[in-house]
Amino acid sequence: MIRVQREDFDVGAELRALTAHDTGIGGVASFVGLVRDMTSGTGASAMTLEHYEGMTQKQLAEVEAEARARWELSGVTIVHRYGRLEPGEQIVLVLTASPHRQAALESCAFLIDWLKTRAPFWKLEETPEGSRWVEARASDDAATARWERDGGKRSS
Amino acid sequence: MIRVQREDFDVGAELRALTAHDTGIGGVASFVGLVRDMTSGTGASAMTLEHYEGMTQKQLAEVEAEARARWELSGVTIVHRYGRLEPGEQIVLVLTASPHRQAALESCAFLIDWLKTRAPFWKLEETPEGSRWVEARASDDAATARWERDGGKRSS
Amino acid sequence: MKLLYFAWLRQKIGVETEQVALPDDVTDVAGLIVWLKGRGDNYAEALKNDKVIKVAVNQAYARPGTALKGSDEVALFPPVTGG
Amino acid sequence: MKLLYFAWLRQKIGVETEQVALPDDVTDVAGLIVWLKGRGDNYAEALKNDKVIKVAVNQAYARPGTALKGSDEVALFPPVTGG
Repeated sequence: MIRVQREDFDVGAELRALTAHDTGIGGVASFVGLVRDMTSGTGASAMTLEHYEGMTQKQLAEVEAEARARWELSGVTIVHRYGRLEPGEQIVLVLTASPHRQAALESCAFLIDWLKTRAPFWKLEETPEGSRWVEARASDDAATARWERDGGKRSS
Repeated sequence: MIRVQREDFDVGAELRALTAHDTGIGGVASFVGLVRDMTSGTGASAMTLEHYEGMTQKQLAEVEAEARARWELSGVTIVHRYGRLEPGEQIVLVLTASPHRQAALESCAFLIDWLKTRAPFWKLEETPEGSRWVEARASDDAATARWERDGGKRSS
Repeated sequence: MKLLYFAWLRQKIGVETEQVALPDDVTDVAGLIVWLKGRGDNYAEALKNDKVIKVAVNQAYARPGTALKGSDEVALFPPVTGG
Repeated sequence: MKLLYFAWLRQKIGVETEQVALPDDVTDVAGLIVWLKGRGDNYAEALKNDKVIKVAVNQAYARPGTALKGSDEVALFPPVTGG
């Protein structure tokens, strides 16, 4: 289940919705991304997330299908917010459920690495010096490339 | 924060408690283990989790300290239940918060791998043929050994 | 062709979306970027460092050699920073 | 010495915890297991496959060569299956 929305989400409720009525699930891995206060205590630094709406939905559906082909998954939930967010607010949720622990953990890491480098979102930070577009990080590209090297790998 | 308890837990509430008042956190990884119905739809298979109380607390405190030494962590929550549990019920929760996504994801995987092979818990399954102690799996030992090979590694 | 711009590319060009008629000799993504650079200083400045520009054709990532046709939706944007 | 048994080891021995006085020649974990096997058929049967038995001394994992003293708390159990 994929949602792109302004509203906040409740991790506990999303987890219950994903696992209800499926007692074949042995583990659920999740990742929640939060807005960090980049100004280290000298004042709040909010941000605004812009996105390319149609492409986000299409690309997320494709990467979910890829994760399901690589790992034995019972369910996937991806929620990504857009709009203005304050430090401490939740930005993104990835939940993966599987009969097997490693499949849940690996597919969750795969999906969040992918989101960081391929999902069409851009962060505009508010700083004391004005607003600034966040720059992409080489370490994020490296994290995604890892999964490309492991192309054929499928653990369950 | 480490708890060993009979009672169920709420992942959303644990996550909020872990991240409240710390806007330096960029990501929270989690793993929830659930009781799988091993009888594949032919009837419920509950289990009872026995544990060695004093050792569990002591060992969990040590492995939390090890995770904090290896990765830059803002917070760790581990909750492990004991007693009788039905299929679909939550058994264990690992939550790791960090400024950095990879540190949260890796330390969460490390802790659950460790719990599977070192925490003194034993599962007694109820099956249609009577009760049966669950056997340890070689794949779990392999998952833990992976972290020993990576002994000096610290990502953040 | 429908063009969309995002993040600082949108700000520098000063346009969010526009409908353009491509010259016949612009047949792929690389050609589109060259042509756009000639449309004004705002385009030239925004697309100056074209190595960092990402292009999506019909909402899928494209390469410089990806072919274009008039009915395509083409988006240009900087490296993504979501998640 | 305080001894604790868990899971099927506890069931096979039929004892959850007991207080024992160690003979002087039992000085380490390996020696303790040999001594326990001689205490009755239930112990011999439970500890038969001693390669799989885990031992904790004062709530920390021990090896066959780990030294023992009378005030120790020693637990014997099968491989763990929590998580």
